[in-house]
Amino acid sequence: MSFAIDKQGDIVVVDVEGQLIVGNRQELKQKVLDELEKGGRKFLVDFTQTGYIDSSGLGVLVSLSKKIREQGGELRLANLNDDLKTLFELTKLDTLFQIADTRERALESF
Amino acid sequence: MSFAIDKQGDIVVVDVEGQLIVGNRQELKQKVLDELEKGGRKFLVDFTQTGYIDSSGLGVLVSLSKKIREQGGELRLANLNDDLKTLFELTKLDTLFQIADTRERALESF
Amino acid sequence: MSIEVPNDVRYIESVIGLIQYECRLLDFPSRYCALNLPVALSEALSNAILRGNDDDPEKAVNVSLSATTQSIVIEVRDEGPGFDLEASTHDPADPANLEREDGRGVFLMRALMDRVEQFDDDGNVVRLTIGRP
Amino acid sequence: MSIEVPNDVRYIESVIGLIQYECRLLDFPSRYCALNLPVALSEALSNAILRGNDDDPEKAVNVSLSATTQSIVIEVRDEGPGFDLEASTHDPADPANLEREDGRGVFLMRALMDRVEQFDDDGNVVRLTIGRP
Ligand SMILES: Nc1ncnc2c1ncn2[C@@H]1O[C@H](COP(=O)(O)OP(=O)(O)O)[C@@H](O)[C@H]1O
Ligand SMILES: Nc1ncnc2c1ncn2[C@@H]1O[C@H](COP(=O)(O)OP(=O)(O)O)[C@@H](O)[C@H]1O
Repeated sequence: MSFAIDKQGDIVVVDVEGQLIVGNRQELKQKVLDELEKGGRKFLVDFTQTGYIDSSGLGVLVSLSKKIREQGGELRLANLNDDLKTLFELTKLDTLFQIADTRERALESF
Repeated sequence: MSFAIDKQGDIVVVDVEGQLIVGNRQELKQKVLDELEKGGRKFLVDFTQTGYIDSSGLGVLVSLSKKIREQGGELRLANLNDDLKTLFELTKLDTLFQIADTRERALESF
Repeated sequence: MSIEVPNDVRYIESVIGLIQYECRLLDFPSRYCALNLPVALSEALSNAILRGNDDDPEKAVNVSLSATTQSIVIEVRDEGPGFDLEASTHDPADPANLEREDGRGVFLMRALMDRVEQFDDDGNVVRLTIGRP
Repeated sequence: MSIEVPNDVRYIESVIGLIQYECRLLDFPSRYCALNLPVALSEALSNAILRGNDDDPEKAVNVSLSATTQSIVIEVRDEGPGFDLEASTHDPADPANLEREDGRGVFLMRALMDRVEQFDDDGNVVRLTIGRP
């Protein structure tokens, strides 16, 4: 499992490859905070290659989103499969995040 | 793990995806014997996407090779990584099989 | 099937891998094997490691799985004193909770399983049950 | 770490997955985690399931792993009577063996591990040891 960071213009795109869980969420947090530090303000997390996410994975997305908003930026999500969508719906986090069906649509939305 | 069968002209190419071990060797055996039954005589097993092979995996290659030779055909191997090469060397099976470094070279060798 | 692992969250993923494998062998719906069981088990395991066993590297966590044709039952045991399941369940729909980083674990476990039980048995045991639909 | 699985060869791959994970956590050489341990363990497990436990679905196999900074020790226990390790080791270089389908398991186990021991302890136990190079 790993997190690949890629820049599309001024948008920082993070691919979550594998699981986003208690054992690796700090790595995602650090990578995104580093980009925020470097001036990134538009963040897209792409879940195309993601397996499952647990509550600490969700928690890290919530806390990153808050930190990014505090700097005037935004964190958006894309490509949640049906299982992952269910997780966001159960926890009402679908109301907190802007979630796009495809990477293209997410990139255009900023 | 799975076995993908592909025809290159009159050569039957089998990709071993994942492990070749006691739990799945029968599946490989059956797939190859089906092709032999249908008239295939030139067989190439490609290990590019293979993890590890255990002694029953090696055993199935030996027995398939024998059955194919009995029908006047041949079974060749390609793309063993260093770890897998070690296995063939330890068991002297590198002397029994014709092993090519690349799929192209193996295909040309028939 | 039973597994005992050191008290380290880095083992969670591979324990879940084993349980997912079993779930597929038993031919349970793919959503159960890809979502319900892995997420619920990740919650139970991380709580066992970080809460019950207080992140103490000297402790261990035990997972056992038993299955019938009708259901899968998983027990996660830590060396802690146990806890109050009801009092530990927080409603994420409560606006006060929406932007919290933590506190969704027990809720998710209960939402994704048919039954979640907590009991003490020389330590804390959480039992997760999911039935074939 | 210890794992108990049903007596079914389909579990071998995921048990090995867990051990490979541990091998990488312990920062052993990648060849040990990709070749030596998985192959040796697959041999020990398939023999335990098919030979020691005679493919009996009512039986179980136990795997335990203990590690120091210097070595990994894995014990595989079945419910069988044990066997003679020396007498069961066949030399694949012997021309009479080259084209045999079976009989390479114990040889490979011993070639890939630093030490292989067999002992009886309420059943058969095979102990595999590999040291950090
Ligand atoms: N195995 C356990 N041992 C002790 N306490 C537990 C255990 N599992 C859960 N708890 C308690 O339940 C609370 C809620 O857990 P959870 O919903 O997973 O949220 P979080 O762990 O993020 O606080 C924990 O904070 C803890 O007090
Ligand atoms: N766990 C075990 N219990 C009983 N006998 C065993 C066990 N492991 C190995 N053996 C014996 O050792 C022999 C050689 O094993 P191996 O080299 O793996 O070859 P194979 O299993 O293909 O015959 C087996 O045929 C069996 O008689």
